[in-house]
Amino acid sequence: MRNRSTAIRIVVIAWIVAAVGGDVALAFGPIPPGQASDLASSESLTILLLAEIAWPVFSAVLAALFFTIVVNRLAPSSEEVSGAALRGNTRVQTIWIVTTLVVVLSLAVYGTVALAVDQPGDGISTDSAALPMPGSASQPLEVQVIAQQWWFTYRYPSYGGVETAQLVLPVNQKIEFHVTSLDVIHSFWFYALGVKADAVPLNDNVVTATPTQTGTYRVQCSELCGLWHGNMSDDTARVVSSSDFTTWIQQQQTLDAPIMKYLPPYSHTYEPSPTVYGS
Amino acid sequence: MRSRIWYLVAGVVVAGVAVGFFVTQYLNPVPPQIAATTTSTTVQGRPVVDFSLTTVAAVGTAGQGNGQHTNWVGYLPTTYLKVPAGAMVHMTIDQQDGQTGLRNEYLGLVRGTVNNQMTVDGKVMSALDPSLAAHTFTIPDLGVSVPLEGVADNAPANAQIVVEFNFVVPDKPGLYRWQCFVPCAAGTLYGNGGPMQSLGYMAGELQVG
Amino acid sequence: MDAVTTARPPMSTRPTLARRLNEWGLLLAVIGAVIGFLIGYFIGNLAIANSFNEDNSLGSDPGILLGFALSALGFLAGMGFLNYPIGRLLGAKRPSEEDNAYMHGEGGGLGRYFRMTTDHKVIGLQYLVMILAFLFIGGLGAMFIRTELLTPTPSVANAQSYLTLVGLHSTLMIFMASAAIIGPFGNYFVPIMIGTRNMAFPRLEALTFWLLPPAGLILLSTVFLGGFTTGWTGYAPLADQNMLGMDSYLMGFALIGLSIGLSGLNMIATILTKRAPGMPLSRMPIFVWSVLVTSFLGALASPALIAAVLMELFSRTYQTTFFVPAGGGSPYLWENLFWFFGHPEVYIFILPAFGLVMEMLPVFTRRPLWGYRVGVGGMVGVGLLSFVVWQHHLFVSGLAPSLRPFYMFSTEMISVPTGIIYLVSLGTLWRARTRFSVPMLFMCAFFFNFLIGGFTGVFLSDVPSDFTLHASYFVQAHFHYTIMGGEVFALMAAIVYYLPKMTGRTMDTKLLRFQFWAVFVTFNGTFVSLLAVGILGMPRRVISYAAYLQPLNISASVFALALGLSMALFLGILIWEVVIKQRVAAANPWESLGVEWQVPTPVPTFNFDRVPVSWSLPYDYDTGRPAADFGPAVPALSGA
Amino acid sequence: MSDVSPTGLTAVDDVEGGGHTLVFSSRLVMAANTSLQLSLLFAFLYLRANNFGAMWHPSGVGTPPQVLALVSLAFPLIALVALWAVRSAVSKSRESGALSGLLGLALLAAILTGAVRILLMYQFNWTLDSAGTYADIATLWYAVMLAEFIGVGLWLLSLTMGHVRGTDRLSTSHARAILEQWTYITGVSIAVYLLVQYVT
Repeated sequence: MRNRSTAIRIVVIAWIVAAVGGDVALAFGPIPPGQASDLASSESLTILLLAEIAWPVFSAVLAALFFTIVVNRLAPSSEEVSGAALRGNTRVQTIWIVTTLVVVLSLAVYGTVALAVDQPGDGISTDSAALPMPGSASQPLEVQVIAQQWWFTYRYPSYGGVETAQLVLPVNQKIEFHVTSLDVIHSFWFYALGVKADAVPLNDNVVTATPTQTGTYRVQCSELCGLWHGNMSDDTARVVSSSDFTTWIQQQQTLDAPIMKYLPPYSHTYEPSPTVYGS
Repeated sequence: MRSRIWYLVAGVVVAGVAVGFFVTQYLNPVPPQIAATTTSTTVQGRPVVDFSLTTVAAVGTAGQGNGQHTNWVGYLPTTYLKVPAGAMVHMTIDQQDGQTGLRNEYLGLVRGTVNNQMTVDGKVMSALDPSLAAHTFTIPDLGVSVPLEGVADNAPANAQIVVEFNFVVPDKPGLYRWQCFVPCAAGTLYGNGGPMQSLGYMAGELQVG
Repeated sequence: MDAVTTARPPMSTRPTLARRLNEWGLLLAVIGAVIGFLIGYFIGNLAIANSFNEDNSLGSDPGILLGFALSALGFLAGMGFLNYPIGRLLGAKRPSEEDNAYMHGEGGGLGRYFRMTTDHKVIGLQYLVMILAFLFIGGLGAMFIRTELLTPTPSVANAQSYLTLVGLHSTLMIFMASAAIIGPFGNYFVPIMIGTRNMAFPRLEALTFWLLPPAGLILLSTVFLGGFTTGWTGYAPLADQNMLGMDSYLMGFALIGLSIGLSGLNMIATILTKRAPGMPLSRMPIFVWSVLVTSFLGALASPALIAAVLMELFSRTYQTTFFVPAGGGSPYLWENLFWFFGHPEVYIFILPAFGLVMEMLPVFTRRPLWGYRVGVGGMVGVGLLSFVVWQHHLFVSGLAPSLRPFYMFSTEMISVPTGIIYLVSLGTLWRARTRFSVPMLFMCAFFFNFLIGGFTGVFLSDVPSDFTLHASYFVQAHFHYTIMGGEVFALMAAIVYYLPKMTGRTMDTKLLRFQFWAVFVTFNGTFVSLLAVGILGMPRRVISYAAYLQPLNISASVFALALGLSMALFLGILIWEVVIKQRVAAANPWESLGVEWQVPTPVPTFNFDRVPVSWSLPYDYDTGRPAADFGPAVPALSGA
Repeated sequence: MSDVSPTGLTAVDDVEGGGHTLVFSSRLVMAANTSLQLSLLFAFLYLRANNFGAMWHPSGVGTPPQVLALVSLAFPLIALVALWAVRSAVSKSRESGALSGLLGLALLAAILTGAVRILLMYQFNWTLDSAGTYADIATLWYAVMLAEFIGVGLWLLSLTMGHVRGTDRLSTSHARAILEQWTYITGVSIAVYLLVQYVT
């Protein structure tokens, strides 16, 4: 039996080392999707916490498997050729189930709380389609994402509903994305900001996030939407200082001057037209 | 015996590769690619190359891309274009198709061309009434988008509208998809099925370099 | 023994016409399929002019769909499935004992495997071969996808053919995975394990198998119709927008849904009403339990799929607008109905694997199954929970945000009953002198892979982290860890384990151990890379991706191609050892106490001389007592 | 080993679920069918609740003709009574003359059910491509119910033929199973009628 108990010790120690080491490494390693927005950092915090909880449990199960599978090769003692015939043990079973239940419940509670606190959105907005004022610290800046096969275009209702094919956002300004589609289901994924929202026709999918780092990022479609789904991406989405944003939006307004009179009034959803079955 | 197993494995692998090759050949019908006709002129040190395409309501019996979809609308002669890197492309499109109208009116704006302008039958324009559009020539990754005015319904037969525009392609070689943004695939949901999602009709690739 | 003579009536020398036709069932079936398609295609194209997606070069949706439907019907008619029902309708005599024995494959020889028979053992082997063949084709698809993704821009395929490949690979694999274990091993061994001579509805059982080839072939035919771009989820309205290739997906899925539902009903009826004397539910082998739970999932979930597919078929033929917002429909309707089927579906994949592993584990640990009852409870719990989690596929869809906490909770709850499976396995392994035969190796890999699959699932079930991970390659790697690392590894273990009983031959060789390590390493190499790719922001089903992801994609692709080779090696060994070299196996090579190992090999046509009387669970490795009383004719138990 | 197992049960030649299996399986089919019906109900209510683009029930789209709908429910009820009589007759094992008559009656009612329902669907006059989702889902649901009536009707036909030609005497379990099935789909079709007629 001595070999057996030493084996147990070895495995347990190995597990402790692995669990602690792994968790420490996680705590210092970069956790996607990064810190480019409040939403992104809350998501990476969630991912980190889940990983911190999951890793020790995961390695514990692995250690147990390793132990049970291998130890009898380490210490084959004649009286345990087949061990005692155990057919179950209520106490062990209860402990196991209760433990897993507790872990799971705590995860669910945490997730719910995080959801309630961050209010990351992804919901059908209820407010009217009235044009909001330019965004301020108090009021979020509304940006509409219009998905169509196969390009994202963006409207800035606070600036006369000007429409662009490139996404530029002011830093440290709460952005309220209103995602909708003109045809099939798309999904707007701004990875760095931790924003992902399905674009569904005649549906207004709202996500709020505050970019905290200027830079150039990639936005892409993450729901299969047809032939060019794989190319429905843009590496030139930018988060810039508010002054740069102002100059940029003015440029866009001058560029869009010829088309403005044709654009429909800003609305949270657009009836896909022409006719449903094509002309 | 061991070695014979390896023969078996090799046989399976070879068979798989062969089947695969056949399938990819079937699945991957590359429409013919046409290269731009080079000219002697240069603008700002960039070589100017010419393209001239035609958009027709029915491709006709010729068929292109996958299969013989004779009743589909498409760009002729093909949608696989090749231009030298860093060139200035002078595109001429004979637009013979009717007016369908844009779904996203914003794309009625001419973008990414020289001076953000196009020439329609000799008239310089920087935007088109979205309801008059028949097709667009759009390369999203280059930010190039040009709406093509459609022939009026009451126009005489074989009437056509000639649209010309110039745009500069990057100096770095690459493959860029281009497509039409007018829901012009009649008879399909949202007018975006069939030719809009089949290479060689309303979707194509621009190879730079 | 008079029992024997009553069970096996003497065959007549003069075969009837029906039998002669039945001998040629396969040929007639192909002919019937072709004729059926032509008729349906003709009528359909006449019938409705105003279908959308019309394409004068290939025909219209009604033409293609009706053609597919009638070709499936013609196929089954050719196999001889209509003979009995039509006979009943005309009030003809019930088939004689002799005819039944013939249909059961009595004295059939090899021919039985190429015609319709009602012998669950023949059907099991037919399932095995058919599924391996289709899995091989699906695997080729995966190889192409990975080859394409070696470069961030289109290389071997173009955007169009790539999506067709993705759709074919995913849908074909889903089709086959839903029957990969319950088809071959459920049909072959459940009747033996519960001690009956036959299923409750043998013809229905045959039907569930023979629906598979038409479904698979109809799906593959999409290549000639321009393919479909929706992947296996078939989201509308993109599905409405697709051209004729979509019809293959719909008709194939309809047939598969039918097959899943019918086999579920048949299995439930068999297990609950035809158990041997002395076998209460509390004494059923745990694999039978898993099949029972799975069958309930299949029988109750597949109707939701049928409803959704019916709506889509109406949409494509009569221009109804169930899923088109501008026409009054809602894309969410398809998403809800599809995932209400789709989530139980993934447990239809994995539950039989759980059962099979727990069934095989005691054999290699030489101890009783630890915590049989709680294990059963775990599987039942998974089954029940799987019906109330489907909207975790729609966390970012904008649908009913207020419901997300509930679905997050229910989804995470599933890890409790799943954890029980691990508890049972650990308890069985505890202090055991495990025998590391090849099946045991695959089972160890199963535990490892599914553990990763389960823990990655936690990240997806939690809404905030799902915002980042949803619809990324993380999801793709997650379900490959569960379905491939779980079900397929269990399938390989089961093939090695049960071939000696099913064929009397074995593929257990040294090379197989090498193959195991190859497949284990390459599998994890592939999908660990893909987990990373997903976390770093690569969406699923794209042909072009950000350049900075290329290194990880290359590693995934290289591992994947090696994985493909090692999978092919498994098939190679199987074919070589079993078909060509015909290496003879011992009667009970694993010294199992299970009922299925106590009957002679090859298993007699009607399984037993006399139905055994069960007296305990088949896990008494401490006493070495067989699980049932076979009467005087019981063979000596080897190794007990 | 002994012929008698420690369980005290004697060995049998085969486990014959027989009639029990039949009735049980027929109930399983009902369970699966319920799942299908609930899916359709969900679709019906979901589409009605959303009413995108006011296209749930655009003006000019009528409801099914009231009288015909009621008639289409009368025949299944007649068949139901007949089948109930059949079952009691079988269980009391009356002489088979009366039984044939009852079976014939049930079969006739079943055939008329199918005919009337086909006529009913023809009477909708809904051109589906523009009639809104109310017409769509109602038509689909009516088609499903029609298919189920036809299916059970064929089963009834086979039983009748077997009985009339004396090749297969009607067993109590058969009578019971088909009675239950017919009751079930009749009940469902009544519910569908109420939904389509009044939840517009």
